[in-house]
Amino acid sequence: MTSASPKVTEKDGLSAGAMVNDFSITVGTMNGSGSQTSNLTIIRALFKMGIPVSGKNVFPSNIQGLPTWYTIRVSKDGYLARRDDQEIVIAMNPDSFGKDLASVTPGGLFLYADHLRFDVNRDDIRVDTFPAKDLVRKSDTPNNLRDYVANMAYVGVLSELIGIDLDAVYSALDFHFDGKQKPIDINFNVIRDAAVWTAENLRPQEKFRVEPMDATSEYILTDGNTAAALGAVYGGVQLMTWYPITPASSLGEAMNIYLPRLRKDPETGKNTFAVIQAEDELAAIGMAVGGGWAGLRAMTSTSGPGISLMTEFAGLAYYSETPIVVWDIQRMGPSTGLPTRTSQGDLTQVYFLGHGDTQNLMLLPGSVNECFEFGWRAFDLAEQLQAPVYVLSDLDLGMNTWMTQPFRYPEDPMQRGKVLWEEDLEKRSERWGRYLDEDGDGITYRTLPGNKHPASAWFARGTGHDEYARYTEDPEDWDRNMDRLRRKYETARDFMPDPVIDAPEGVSVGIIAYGSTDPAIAESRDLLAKEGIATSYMRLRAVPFKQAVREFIENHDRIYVIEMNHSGQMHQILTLEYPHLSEKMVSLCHNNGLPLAARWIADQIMEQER
Amino acid sequence: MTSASPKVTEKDGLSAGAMVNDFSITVGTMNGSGSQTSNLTIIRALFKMGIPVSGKNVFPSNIQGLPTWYTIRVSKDGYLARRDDQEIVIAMNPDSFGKDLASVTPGGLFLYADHLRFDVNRDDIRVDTFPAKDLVRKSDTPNNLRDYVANMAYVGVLSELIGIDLDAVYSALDFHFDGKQKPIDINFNVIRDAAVWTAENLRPQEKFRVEPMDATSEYILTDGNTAAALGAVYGGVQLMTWYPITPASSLGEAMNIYLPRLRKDPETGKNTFAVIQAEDELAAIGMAVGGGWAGLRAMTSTSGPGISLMTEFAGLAYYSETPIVVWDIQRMGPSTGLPTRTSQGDLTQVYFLGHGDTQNLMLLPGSVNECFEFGWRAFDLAEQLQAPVYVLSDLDLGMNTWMTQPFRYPEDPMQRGKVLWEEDLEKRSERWGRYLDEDGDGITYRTLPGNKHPASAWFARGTGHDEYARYTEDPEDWDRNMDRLRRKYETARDFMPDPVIDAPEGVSVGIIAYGSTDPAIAESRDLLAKEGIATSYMRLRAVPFKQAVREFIENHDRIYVIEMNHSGQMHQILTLEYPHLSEKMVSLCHNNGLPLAARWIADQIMEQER
Amino acid sequence: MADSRRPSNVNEAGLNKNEYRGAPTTLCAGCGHNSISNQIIAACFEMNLIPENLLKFSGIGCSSKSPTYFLNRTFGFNSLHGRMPSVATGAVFGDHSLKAIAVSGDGDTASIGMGQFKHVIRRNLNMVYIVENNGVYGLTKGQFSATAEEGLSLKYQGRNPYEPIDICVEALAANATFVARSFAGDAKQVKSLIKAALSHRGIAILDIISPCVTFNNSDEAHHSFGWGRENETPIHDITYVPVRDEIRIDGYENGSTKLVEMHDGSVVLLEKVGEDYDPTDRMSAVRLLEDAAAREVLITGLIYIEQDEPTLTDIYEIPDTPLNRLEESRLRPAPETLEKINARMF
Amino acid sequence: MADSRRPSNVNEAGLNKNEYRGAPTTLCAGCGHNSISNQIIAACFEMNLIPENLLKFSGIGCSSKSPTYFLNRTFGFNSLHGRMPSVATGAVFGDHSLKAIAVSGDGDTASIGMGQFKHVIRRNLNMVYIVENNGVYGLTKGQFSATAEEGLSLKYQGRNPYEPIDICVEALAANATFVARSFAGDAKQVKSLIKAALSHRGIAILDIISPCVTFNNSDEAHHSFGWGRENETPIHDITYVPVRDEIRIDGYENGSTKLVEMHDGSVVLLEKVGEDYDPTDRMSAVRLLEDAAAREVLITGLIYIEQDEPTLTDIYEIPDTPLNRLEESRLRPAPETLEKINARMF
Ligand SMILES: Cc1ncc(C[n+]2csc(CCOP(=O)(O)OP(=O)(O)O)c2C)c(N)n1
Ligand SMILES: Cc1ncc(C[n+]2csc(CCOP(=O)(O)OP(=O)(O)O)c2C)c(N)n1
Ligand code: SF4
Ligand code: SF4
Ligand SMILES: [Mg+2]
Ligand SMILES: [Mg+2]
Repeated sequence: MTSASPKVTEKDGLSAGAMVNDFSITVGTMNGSGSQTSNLTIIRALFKMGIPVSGKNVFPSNIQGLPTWYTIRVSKDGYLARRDDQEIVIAMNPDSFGKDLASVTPGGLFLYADHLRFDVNRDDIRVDTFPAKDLVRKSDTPNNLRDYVANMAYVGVLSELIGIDLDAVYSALDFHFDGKQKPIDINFNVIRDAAVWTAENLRPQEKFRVEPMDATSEYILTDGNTAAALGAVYGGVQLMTWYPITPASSLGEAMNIYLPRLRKDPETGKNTFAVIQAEDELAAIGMAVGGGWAGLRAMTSTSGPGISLMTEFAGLAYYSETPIVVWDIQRMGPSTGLPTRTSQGDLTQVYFLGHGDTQNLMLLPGSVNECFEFGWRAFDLAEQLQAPVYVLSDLDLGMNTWMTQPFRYPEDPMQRGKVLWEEDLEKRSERWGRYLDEDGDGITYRTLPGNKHPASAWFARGTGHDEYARYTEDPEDWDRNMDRLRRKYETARDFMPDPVIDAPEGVSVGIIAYGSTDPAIAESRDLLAKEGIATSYMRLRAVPFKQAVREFIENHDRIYVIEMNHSGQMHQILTLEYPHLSEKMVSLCHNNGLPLAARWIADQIMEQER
Repeated sequence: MTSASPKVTEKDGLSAGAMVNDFSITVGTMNGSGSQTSNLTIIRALFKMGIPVSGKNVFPSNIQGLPTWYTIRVSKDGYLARRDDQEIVIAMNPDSFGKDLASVTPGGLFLYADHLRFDVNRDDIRVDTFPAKDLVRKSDTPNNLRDYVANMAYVGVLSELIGIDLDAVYSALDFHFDGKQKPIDINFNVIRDAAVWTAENLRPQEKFRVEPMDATSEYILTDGNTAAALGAVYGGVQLMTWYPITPASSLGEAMNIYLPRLRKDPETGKNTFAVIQAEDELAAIGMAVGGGWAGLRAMTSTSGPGISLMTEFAGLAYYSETPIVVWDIQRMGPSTGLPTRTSQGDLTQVYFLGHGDTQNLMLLPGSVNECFEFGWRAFDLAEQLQAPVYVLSDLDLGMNTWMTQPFRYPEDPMQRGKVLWEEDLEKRSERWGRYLDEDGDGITYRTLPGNKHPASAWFARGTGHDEYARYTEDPEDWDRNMDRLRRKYETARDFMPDPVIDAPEGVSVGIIAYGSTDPAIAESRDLLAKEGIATSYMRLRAVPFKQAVREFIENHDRIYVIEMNHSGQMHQILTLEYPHLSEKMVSLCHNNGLPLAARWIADQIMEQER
Repeated sequence: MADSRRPSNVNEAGLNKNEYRGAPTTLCAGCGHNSISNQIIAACFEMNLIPENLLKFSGIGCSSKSPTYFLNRTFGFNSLHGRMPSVATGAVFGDHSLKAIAVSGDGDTASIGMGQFKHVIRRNLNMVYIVENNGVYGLTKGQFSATAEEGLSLKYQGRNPYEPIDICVEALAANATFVARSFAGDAKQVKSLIKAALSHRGIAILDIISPCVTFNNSDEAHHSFGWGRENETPIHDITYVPVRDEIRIDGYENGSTKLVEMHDGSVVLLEKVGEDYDPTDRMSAVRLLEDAAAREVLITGLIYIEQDEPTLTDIYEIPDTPLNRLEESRLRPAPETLEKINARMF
Repeated sequence: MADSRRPSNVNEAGLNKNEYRGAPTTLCAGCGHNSISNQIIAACFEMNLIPENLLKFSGIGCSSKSPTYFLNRTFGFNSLHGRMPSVATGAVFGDHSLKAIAVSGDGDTASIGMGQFKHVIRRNLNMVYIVENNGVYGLTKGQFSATAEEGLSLKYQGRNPYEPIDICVEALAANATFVARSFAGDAKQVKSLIKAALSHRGIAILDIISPCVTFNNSDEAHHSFGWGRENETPIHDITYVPVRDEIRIDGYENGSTKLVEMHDGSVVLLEKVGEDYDPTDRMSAVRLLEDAAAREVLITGLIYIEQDEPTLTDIYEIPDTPLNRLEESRLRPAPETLEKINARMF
């Protein structure tokens, strides 16, 4: 089966001014109306056609009835970042019609369902309407499903107008409905009818076209929270304790889906894991601390408000040296803020989380694929360093659909750190002490509950303790223990993942960034290159830093630290680490809830480099 | 009545090697044994004699039966800081006898109760015993009180040996027991008998003597938590919500004592305040936030663990712009740490308290007297700036007994900030908006519940809001509001108290410190001066900083930032504010639970200045 | 006895119903919470309350959003998840002449909020505390809450293995002075109970089963409209009779009707439906709830009421003038007093 | 039937009593908590438990310090104030073959810890949860806790205006499967109840009145030794009969004695003292407590027991091998599985 209209098969798309595989489509709908299925179908179809594609869901913090937008970008060059321009806008929601109409880039295309009765006052764009409701009514869709299916109409219209292959659309539906024929047919029929109607009633257009490529075969399409959950599953997670919160909930829910499938005990068929929905975040991290102390690979996932509630336990985990993994899927704060908008605003808080003197370990995944990697690696680090490890993702990375490299199976075996069992204690001549720094690296040996050796037990506490975990208020004991913790933190640097550095010879301008902004940075560097500004780029993947970070800063004259928060939090942490280099570091912050756009970055840097 | 022994009246104390009004006395007892009364009696008697005196209580985190130490320093020069040397040590507790004996400075004096049967292996000190139990038994003390009164014996022995005026001792008891004759007599009799016994049985000594001075008449004797409570009382506190925690509990309890006495409504005789012991710290700050929002002068007091639990509400108060005052009486952390030891370890945490981008306002009282001042001033600042104000005191300042200047009545009337009542709204032509920046200073106008004007109501929230407090997810709205908060933070600089600066002409070495270390810094500067090292000194009283702070740093070549924490937290905050000046700033940290000693500071600085 | 000079759409407070409304709801169409909001609006309108004399509070959740959708002219605070009670407690001290209406959810109250729920009851804060109970976390898209029945299955969540927490049982255990249960599908009863609660001095706990039509509304689910309609079993018919209408009551005085006189003089009529029930007896309240749980029926009505306990602000003996209107002269003691204190500091 | 070859001071586990002790106590002389610690030691010794097969947990407080003073050879975690239940919950998954003993205080449990207390009960964690209840905050020097009786006056604190929270009532409301109350002054009963609790599968709540001799021990105070001795009213005499001693029981089989067979085969004998009492009936438990509160008597004994509820770890169907001993091959799925997943990611 090919697209309903013959025109499209002619390869005349590359006429002057035509934008092939290089534009953005935004759909304005009402949330809870099932439009998510339509949007995913479009993305998947494009992906299936081999065209690099990305999707950004900009949705409200409620469940049904408010305006929501989905922006799909096709980019033959493989750029995945959000763009401010949107060449094609589809309006399905009366409440946002005006906004949607205004948002079309001049020369663009505006499509809307004809039951929205508005007059259009722009002549710098092409405008078309289509009979969404009619098409559904004419189809054999059961009444109760019609409202949902209505959104399939624009999939058909769009496919016809820009040339999306209906085979690809079909397999997208096939995937979405897991091969269930009935829903596949219901939806596909509407799409096909809409495509036919479009071919017969709308003037074809050649300006915005998609054409098959072979640029996606090396990739998969998924989101960061699913990746994080799967990473944890392959990291041997044993205890996942969580409390629902946007945008972290889908991480816990992915565990509910994958753990039962993947982690039945090969020997007994029983569960080698437990997922507990706690009564709140204090209990969630409390359970994780209990599990980590008892030798389990324990984790919790949350977002800003939850991190705040976890503060006291964070201090206990740090000071009692209990391995746990905490995922913070960052959303816009302060306070409850914007629960459905992305941000990188929790860095300094997490870095200093806990009263008294604490310094925490942070991982900063920069892609969906890296969410998977850190999903398992975080456990190795937590157990090796006997400390809480915080993985700072964000809503964009965690909840949006990305094309990303396939998940790579963990290269090395699990690192369980310094644990002593019965036989280990048997072997020892000298007395073991829980906080005795035998190796001089600040990392001490621990025993786990269930160890039957009479000398294995110890009493964990958040109060002052000596090398044998005994309570002490002695000033020297306190000092010595704090110095060891500092030593351990220095040791940690070697364990943390390296930054990803691209520093061409002789380039004087450097960019430092981390996390979900990576695609925007990459694209902005190309924009800058076109303007004759060559840049180096270091993507940080962890705090504390390695020597390489310092060198990168030293080797450049000006470094732009780019992040999605209001205070320049990474810039602050870098300043604390390298005060003598601070003069070189310029903080560039953008934090309005929308993922960063390359254009903004390029403009900011150009402004200063010109 | 004069001291029982005539010898003491002869003024021959100033013989060679004699230390008059310039030494330290440490008493080692068992906690819960009533020794605190004895120690306070000694301090008060010395104070009564006009001799500058200070006391440091080093006590365990339990209620009864463990070793506890009390160090009294007399200093004719008025130095109030802790010293490491202790010329006189009195041992009452077998469990700490060895430690106590070892702690006497060579040439010093060691006294112990003769029921402690130990042999003494030091010949570089004078050693005497006294019959504590005997003296009590011989006195007419009721059996049930004997154990407590036993500690009065050393008061008598000490008084006789170093020349404490028994009249002064008597009035100390009179004060302590609030004029109640019976306890006064019971205790004084033992003291007098002990003095007489000493005069008759112990060799007098001339080396360590106290002699009347007139250096305390301008001072009072009290602790920082009492001062803070009284400051709040005179600041018009209306709602105090707290949860018990060492070392903050005595602040709440002082409120229970003073509010009923001072704050009955003149018109109705009813309470113009409410003190609520909450079920935990989350509830304590939650109630304060509710009260502050409703227009009350609301406060809470806690220590590290409580601050951690308050994190989420701190973010809400910051972002909803609700005035509250939070006292953090710092103790040693991380985690539960050392509940009865002092520290300055919560600075960076409080500065960044709350997820997302927050920057908090901090007051840093440097004396008991200043605890009183900030007790009321914090409310003015909170209401003027519509923000949470954190007052960071510590255990040393809050719980120890200090001589300090009398409390000064608030010079200016209460500053209630920008509040609109019915008549104010009546007057307005243009529409009022809760977050409308009419004055351009980032501070907006608020209305309070109970306002009957139909346009007065608004719905407070921790979610994104526009100028009219309506929920919004619009990127521009968010940005605009965050920019205003930043503007407000800049405005705040002018409101915060100035640093106290002593910068003599042409001095190149500067010291920056804050809080309870002030006496140690002052003394260390004299020590350094003797070594030919002139220093300037800036005592910070607040974050964010004023212009003057920057200038002080600019005007010196090397600045030592001295603090009682492990990470150099103020040094970190200064580095973030003035990265370009960071090279000048050296961090000096000491954090083992004991108040800072001048000697340590001087040595540290000399090491680097030589 | 309607006032003849008054336009028909205006109540005795001189306000029309719109002045009791809030912003348009952003909750799902058909959500139980919306019908409860409507009954709050109706109750306040019919009781002639002045919006400025009320206060609104909520935590976080779909339910906690609803105060945005009623009483626009009333001050309110949409606080933090599970922490509404503490914020309300502090705020009521600002002006204790105001009556507080709080809306929470089952997650907001029974999961993260259990501690504050218990302690605000213990303090007997003068507040109507409505739990819009749907057995799920609506706003986070349908996870189990602590009130979900054992065995309930939800998408992505699997099967709930735990026994549910019973809001009313918990309220009674904490000595609540007013405990009622209702069903969002029973508008009339909801409204009557809200009126009674508004007339109660002290904490009034209303556990209202309020179906989440999006995530937990299948007919077998104990918090669904279907199940509620099937299984609701009122323990009595409730009629709220405002202060001045006592005359009206006479008719009712008879064996089959219980009469509860409220502090403000209004009267709550409880007309017998099944066997006798006495809402002033704690033990029968407990028995009723135990039995209902065992038999899996949704009993509704005024379960327990105790009218003579002092409220929190009574206990603190504060002046009649709201604390937040006291001027400096009444808040800052005179200078002499401080001199005395200094003198006393040894 | 003591083993003849065994030295008399050694139990059937081959351990002497000292091997069940902890560090010397640092609590006040005479503190009720110390006597409870001693009974824990005695119970474990007499039950021949291996210390390494137990776990210790506590929050923060004088009571929560006490695990330092018993079972030195047992792993333990002195966690955070009010948060012990969550830490214990996570830890038990590490090795579910271990039996957990937790000690908390009334402040730790009924004030800051109310939420976690309720939810750990709801999950029926297999743990003995002892609340050392003294009506005050001991470690912070004598402030009111939420269990302090109304009207109690304490130095610097004034008079407590609130009704107390009843730990047992709260436990029942949350469907606890084992609820008992005792008095530190009644060593024999405390020990028997601890033994019964240790034999119970699931959460066992022991509310033990444990006087704070330093801050709340005046004879009129409801948590004092004096008041306890005056007012303790056992609902039955309790004898714990270990597994192999059934023969001994025969004598008891008669109308005046109730016999509760525990999961591990041991038997708890409840000898009638006053009127009949059936600890397996929830309503009589509630009635008992309501009545005791009204009459201000300290009823003690096994108030409620329900033995057939699955414990938390039962529900999760984990292998018999402790989770914390599973090696990588059982924790990390095979590479092929990941390829399948990648393939499924469209
Ligand atoms: C501290 C914190 N944790 C988690 C969340 C996420 N969250 C928002 S609403 C909600 C639960 C709401 O459930 P419920 O109280 O029953 O209200 P409903 O939506 O069902 O009416 C949660 C967990 C949050 N906002 N804050
Ligand atoms: C988060 C936190 N808040 C407050 C404290 C201070 N604190 C220590 S023990 C305690 C109360 C102890 O009371 P309870 O649980 O009854 O134990 P008890 O000492 O009476 O045995 C408090 C409030 C703390 N350690 N942590
Ligand atoms: S999700 Fe459920 S609770 Fe939330 S608004 Fe929709 S129906 Fe109501
Ligand atoms: S203070 Fe009270 S509770 Fe604490 S140890 Fe002493 S007697 Fe026990
Ligand atoms: Mg709910
Ligand atoms: Mg207690």
